[in-house]
Amino acid sequence: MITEKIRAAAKELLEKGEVETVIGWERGTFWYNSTPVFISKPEQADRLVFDDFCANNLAKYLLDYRNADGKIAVFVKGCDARAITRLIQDNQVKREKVYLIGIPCTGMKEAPKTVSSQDVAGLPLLAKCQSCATPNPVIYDILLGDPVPQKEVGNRFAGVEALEAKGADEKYEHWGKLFSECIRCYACRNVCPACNCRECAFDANGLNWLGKQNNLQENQMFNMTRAMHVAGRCIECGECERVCPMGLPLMDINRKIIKDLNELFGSYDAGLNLEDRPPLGQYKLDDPEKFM
Amino acid sequence: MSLNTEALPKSQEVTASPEAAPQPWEPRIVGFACNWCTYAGADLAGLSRLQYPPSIRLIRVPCSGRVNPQFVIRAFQRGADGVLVAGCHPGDCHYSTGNYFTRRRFLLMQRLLEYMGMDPRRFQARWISGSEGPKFQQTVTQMTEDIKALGPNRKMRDVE
Amino acid sequence: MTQVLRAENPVSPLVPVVGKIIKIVAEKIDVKTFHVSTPEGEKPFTPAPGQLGMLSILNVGEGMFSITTQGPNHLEFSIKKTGVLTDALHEAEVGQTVAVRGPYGNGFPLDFCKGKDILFIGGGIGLAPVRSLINYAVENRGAFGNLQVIYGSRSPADLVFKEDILENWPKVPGMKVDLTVDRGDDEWKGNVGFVPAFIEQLAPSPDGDKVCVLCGPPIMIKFCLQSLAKLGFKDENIITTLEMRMKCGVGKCGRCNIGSCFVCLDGPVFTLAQLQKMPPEY
Amino acid sequence: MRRVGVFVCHCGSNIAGTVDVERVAKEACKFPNVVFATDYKYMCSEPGQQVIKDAIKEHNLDRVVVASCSPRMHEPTFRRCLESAGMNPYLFEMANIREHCSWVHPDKEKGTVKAIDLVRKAAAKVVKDEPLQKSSIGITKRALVIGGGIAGIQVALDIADAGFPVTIVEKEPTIGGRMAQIDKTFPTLDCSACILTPKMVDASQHPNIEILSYSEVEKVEGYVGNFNITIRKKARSVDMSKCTGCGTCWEKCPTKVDSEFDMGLGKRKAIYTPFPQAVPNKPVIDRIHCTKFKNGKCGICQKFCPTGAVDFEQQDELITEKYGAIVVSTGFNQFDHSVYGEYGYGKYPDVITGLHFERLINASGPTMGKIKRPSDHKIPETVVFVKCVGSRDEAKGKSYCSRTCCMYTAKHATLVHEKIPGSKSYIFYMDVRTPGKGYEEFYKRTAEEYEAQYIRGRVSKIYQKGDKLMVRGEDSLIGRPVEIEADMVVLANAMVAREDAGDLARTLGISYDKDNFFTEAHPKLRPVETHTAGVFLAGACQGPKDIPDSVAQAGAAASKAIGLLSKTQMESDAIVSNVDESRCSGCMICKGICPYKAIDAKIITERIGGKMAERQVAEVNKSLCQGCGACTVACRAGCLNLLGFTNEQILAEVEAVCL
Amino acid sequence: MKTVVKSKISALLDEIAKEFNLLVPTAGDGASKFAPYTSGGQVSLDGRTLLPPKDVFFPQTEKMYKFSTDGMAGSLETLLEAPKHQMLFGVRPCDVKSIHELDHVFLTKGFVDEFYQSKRDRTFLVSIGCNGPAEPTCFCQSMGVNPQESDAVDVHLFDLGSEYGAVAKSENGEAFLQKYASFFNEAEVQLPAISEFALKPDVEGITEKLQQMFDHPLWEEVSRKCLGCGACTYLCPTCHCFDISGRVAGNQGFKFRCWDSCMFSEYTRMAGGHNPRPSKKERVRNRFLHKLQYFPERYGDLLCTGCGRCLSKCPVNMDITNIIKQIREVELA
Repeated sequence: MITEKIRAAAKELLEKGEVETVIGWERGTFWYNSTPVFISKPEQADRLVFDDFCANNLAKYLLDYRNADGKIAVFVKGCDARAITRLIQDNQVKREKVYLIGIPCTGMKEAPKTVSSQDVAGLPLLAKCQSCATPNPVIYDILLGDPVPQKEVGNRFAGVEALEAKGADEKYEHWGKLFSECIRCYACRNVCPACNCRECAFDANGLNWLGKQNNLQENQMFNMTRAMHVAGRCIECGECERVCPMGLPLMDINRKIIKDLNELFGSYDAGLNLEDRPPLGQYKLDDPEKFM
Repeated sequence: MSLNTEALPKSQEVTASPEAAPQPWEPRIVGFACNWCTYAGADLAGLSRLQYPPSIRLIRVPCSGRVNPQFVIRAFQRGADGVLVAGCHPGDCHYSTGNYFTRRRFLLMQRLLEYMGMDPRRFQARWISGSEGPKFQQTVTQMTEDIKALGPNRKMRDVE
Repeated sequence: MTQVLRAENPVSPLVPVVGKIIKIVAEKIDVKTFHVSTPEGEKPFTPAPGQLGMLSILNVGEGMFSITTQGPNHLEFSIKKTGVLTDALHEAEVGQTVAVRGPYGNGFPLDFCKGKDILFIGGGIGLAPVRSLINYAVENRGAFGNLQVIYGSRSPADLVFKEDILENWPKVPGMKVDLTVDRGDDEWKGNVGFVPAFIEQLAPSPDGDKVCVLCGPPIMIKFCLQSLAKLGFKDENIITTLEMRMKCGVGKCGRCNIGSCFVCLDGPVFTLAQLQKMPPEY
Repeated sequence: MRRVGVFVCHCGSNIAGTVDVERVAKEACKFPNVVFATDYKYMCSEPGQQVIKDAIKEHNLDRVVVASCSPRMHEPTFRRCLESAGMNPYLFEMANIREHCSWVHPDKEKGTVKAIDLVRKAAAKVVKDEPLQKSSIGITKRALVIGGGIAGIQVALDIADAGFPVTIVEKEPTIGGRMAQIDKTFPTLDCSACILTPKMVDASQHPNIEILSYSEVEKVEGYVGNFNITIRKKARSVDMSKCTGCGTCWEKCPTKVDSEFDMGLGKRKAIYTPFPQAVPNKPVIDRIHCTKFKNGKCGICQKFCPTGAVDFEQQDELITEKYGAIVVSTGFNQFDHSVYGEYGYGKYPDVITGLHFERLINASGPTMGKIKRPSDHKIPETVVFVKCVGSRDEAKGKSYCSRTCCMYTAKHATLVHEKIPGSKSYIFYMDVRTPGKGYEEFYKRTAEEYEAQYIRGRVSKIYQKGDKLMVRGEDSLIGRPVEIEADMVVLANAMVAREDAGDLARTLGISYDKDNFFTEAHPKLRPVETHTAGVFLAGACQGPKDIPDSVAQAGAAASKAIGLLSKTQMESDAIVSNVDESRCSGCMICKGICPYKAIDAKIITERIGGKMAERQVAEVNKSLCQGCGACTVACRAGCLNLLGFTNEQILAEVEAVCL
Repeated sequence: MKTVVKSKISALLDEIAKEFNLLVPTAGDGASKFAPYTSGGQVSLDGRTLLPPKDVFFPQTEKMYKFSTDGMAGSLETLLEAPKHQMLFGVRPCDVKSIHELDHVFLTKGFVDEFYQSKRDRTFLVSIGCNGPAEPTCFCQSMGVNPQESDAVDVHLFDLGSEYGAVAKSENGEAFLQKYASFFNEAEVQLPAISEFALKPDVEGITEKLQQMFDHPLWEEVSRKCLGCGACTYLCPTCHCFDISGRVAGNQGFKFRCWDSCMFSEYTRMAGGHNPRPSKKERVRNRFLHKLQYFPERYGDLLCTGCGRCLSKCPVNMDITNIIKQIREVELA
């Protein structure tokens, strides 16, 4: 049903020449892998699919189409749409050059342990979808299907609060062990729509913010600096945690920043509407200064 | 990256300062001082001969808004036992809005450092104006005592 | 076809030995030639013409440079000021400690060149790698046929190795040196014009299986190849050197690959024929 | 490799006393890139600077570190020294081993270790310094004077005489300020109005001076030489062009209100000029008390106005003008001594302040110059003066001495003696301070010829007894309490800053001290400048002072402003932000951070993948940028760098200090 | 064939740990990797580890030499200390082949990398065979690897269900089996059949075909979805690209080598800014051509042992087997 709508929409857009390319998902290696696909001809539209494994956030691919002549169509779930809003706010994507096809999303599933078991229903939701606060896209040109009811999401900061309650050494032990696992493959940075710099500060060879070695200190510097850089920009799409080969709980860091931002500077969720400006890009005269 | 991690640094605080060392251990505090207020306040403390422990090294920046949270992490990495970021009182900033951003950045940064396991007393941010020499003296003295109690910093430190 | 010269290496090929700058010759405003030898005054290693060496200032960085020539107990590197390391080198003085490792790369195919006439073409700093072969040919004059050097630079002030090109080489029997500059000045008596045009003007004949060794900025090489093709030079007889980012220098770190060959190990010297077979990714 | 020279200063014994300077110089030689290090008694002295110049030539140094006092003091000095030695002045760093080291750390060993660290830090930073050039910017040859008191008028006149247009912005309906309220001026007792009003008239008639009375400064943008200032011309409800100042309106106006000018002792109408010699001599309608504005009735003044100048519909007008220099001369307030309940001010009408007394003795004052008690208008026989009310009193008032009370109290005693034959004056004092020319002689005459009784002691209580005021105090010279029956008591209140001084300072971007007086750039060396280039100070707004000092400061501030405006081009500082366009992604987060609106987007075209494409990047307007660096932290990719305080330099300092 | 019951393995490991610095596959919290053996610790001998054994010989960060400068003078000292004898126990055949391929790179072609060699010569390899795909993404069989047995080791253990069949593959292996003979008993064994692989890419003649496909539009299509992160290269047992950099603190400092990825954007960027592989297309193409064409041309083996790690952890499911299939389907003019 949704897949047919998707294919129809893509075919129509391409036939009418309204868009140059359509970015969606297609079936990957196994039935539980869906992978991004870039369609430019109507007949390719039948490769498109929308199932329980389309976890990839397609928004960031628009950065590769900055100099494209025509418009680009992209399928956006709830989280992806917030990423689009952020990319527009960061002047990396022009709204008029993008055609957004919104898909209300009921949450994506974990991959099964074995290939054979075809039962989808039994699979648990991805961690990032369990605490999803925006199943319906906030920005779109057309919406395929009617909006999905907002799920009752528990306290999304539960994990953070549990960690905050620990003592200093316990916390250092916890993060120290995790960060020494990090292999600095930068998958979290390259998948993140908030990390949309032209060239990352860590890649500039002149500016040695970060050493190339892989030890605990450089990993701490990388992860903490990235947390501060995406502060106010992270839309909690959870992709960084999903793609980390070492399974590090990166959202515990981003959610801590979001919790603090809300407590300190007033409630703010990134990417919900176009007019917002990231909290660190502005100030109020009566900002708190507890420890000043 | 399994095998060759340097031994994870012992994270418990060394309470008593090591007596064996001939010189009693002097904490090393890196201070970022805004040129118009805190640096002037420190100058005033000097002019008025207000004594304070020689543990702080001030780095002059045009405005506390120039201090990048990454400098603070780098300082701890390279062995600082404490970091102080100080600037003008909100409203006094020579560049009118510099310290409003400092306030936001370092309110967030201190909580992140604390969340990562760093003892909050090791990172301080203060408003010290050009005429508050005594406040500069008290801040440094207080911070030195706190950090002496905490002992040398082992966390986030390059284990060479 | 490329015979490989290897010098033994005490420890890992990646760990340099300590050396010292014993002499600095300012070729022109942004090019200097550094004479390097070990603290004991010997040659760190004996390279073949056309081979490379990894030169570094310990607390600055490491870079791969062609060894322009060598003396009995020193190596010479001619280096243009382009980056962090080269800046530091240009500000260094005689006595500065450096670290050097090598030799790397395949060097010029000496056997292939022996007994033939050789045409050397250099553009700007491109003359540096070629000079190692020229000096080798001059020392073993008998082993080679006629030698001709066509060398051009932007202006007379930009000419490098002035001592060689103006005094030494013209005196060598059977060796001709033709110089050109893009823009002359009032004292300049020689030819004015780009190297490719100058080649066509001199029209050296390709017969006798003459070998042509060609180095210079990519844009110059592109047009020179056209001129040489017009004059009938065969692809296998045209030799050039490539420049890539190199880290290990021993074909292991995977950085300087063009297709399956590593510029630092299988190059930097390639014949035009080889280049045409390799993917155009350099 | 860089060739760095390190020069350690003894500063006489200021540094050498508690820091082993020879050892610091010796250690400095071991730092990377340092090729020469020495120490000298006085680096900032002429021979000291010569040592630097010689060393630069002899060792062909390309960078210099001076370890001495605070860069806030001598950085410009040493930069000029480098320039004269033919070196770029920005290849230079200072290590503050005096204020931050020798003066505050008595332990010589630890002080020396810290000094060595500070020199290592400076050497590490100087290695990363790059030569910088100042860029030049145009100057608007026009000055703005805020506050039209005697100081403001004097500044305006001096600048105008130098040929530059000046605008005076005065909050009150007329210029003249505090001095207009005063009767006589010490020590020569010449009449204040006689020396002030000619100046006011000169100012109003000077072709180069524009007076905006009843106006306030709303917003200040821009920077030295290019200030854009928004001024709010408050609605006078009188059309200045039509009004001839004939006075019919304020004669006919039925509403009487306490006159602020007369400190509440006299009355004025709802439409009024504060005092007869007002400049501009055009009235203003007090919209709070005028019945027309309260309930729409009346409007008599409009009816009787011969030229129809009264216009109730007039609204505030905001104008924005460009100025090159600003002089602040907003004057002072009198200390509100209600905190001294024991003096009974407010309860006893006959306990008045110095300014009230000035209005009483003033010929154009409410009592036509006759000293009458405000309670029953009787001529007082015995007058008691109380000095240091609010001054030199950290507990309830101000810690500082207000400098002028001793002299004007002596003047008041003299006038009481002259105007009321047979009267007796008592003056309670702690000390008598007569620092000016002819001041001591004037005080001597008051005490001797005019038999003013000086009692050394503080007044503990004043209370009413019948129609007399009992002033109880203590005479510390004879160690006995004293009680005097007085008809009237005059309190010499302290001079304090205007209540809105803090807001004005924030608007101007200048700093102010704990008493809200504006902070001068340097108490001894730059008393009339502020840290904000292009903003100067004159008069009591910078600190308590009398008329001669105010006028002297006015002349100094005017000369500073003239010095600035006389230049055709002004060099803007080289410490500005710089964008690496190849790495900037055009997200423009920096634009919202910049307080000076110095950053804007620009479109560049470049060849990407074979075809030309346009891209937005940030661009810093070097003349607007003041070098605060807040944008550099907002830029995640690190493409924005502050020249002179680059990320690499500060990181180098952090690493050197943690070694 | 000598066999050992699986239940006695931990006892055997305790013994070995006395003599060797024993490294075993562990699956504790976080990713599974080879880690020093602690008796009673978490040893997981089924399935393959997520992190390959390559960092036993080629660590992610490895100091090469330290130096000190003093004004213009300077000195340096190599930091090459040979590790105690170590044993890598429980390596899968696909990883054994990858180690063999790393040997090609680091030990041949005229230069020997001592840092690698010093570790490689002191490591006793014990491999365990698989009877089928350990993970759904395994495809070693199609890449010329016999999942049940590997040869380039000291001792190989066949997985016979409840016990292992041990075969010595080198003299050290023989000596090892003698030494620990008490743990083994002799038995006739029957190798179980190898179960079906889900992924069976056909690599026949792929190197030759790729030689004419440098400018084929396939690479543009394939590379679009790649994010340019380094996950595939850092998890790949055969990827060996490294960078050399240094750290300076005042007058002291050291030079180290660390893993680098050809997928990073600044990998081939030269000082002047010129970059022969500026965009994702060149970089993705280079990675697959290196594995399927350049390495075979140079060393004779495909630089992919079919372990499937890149396939399982790629954020966008970039599938080398699918790309091999697409290359196969391309008809050259």
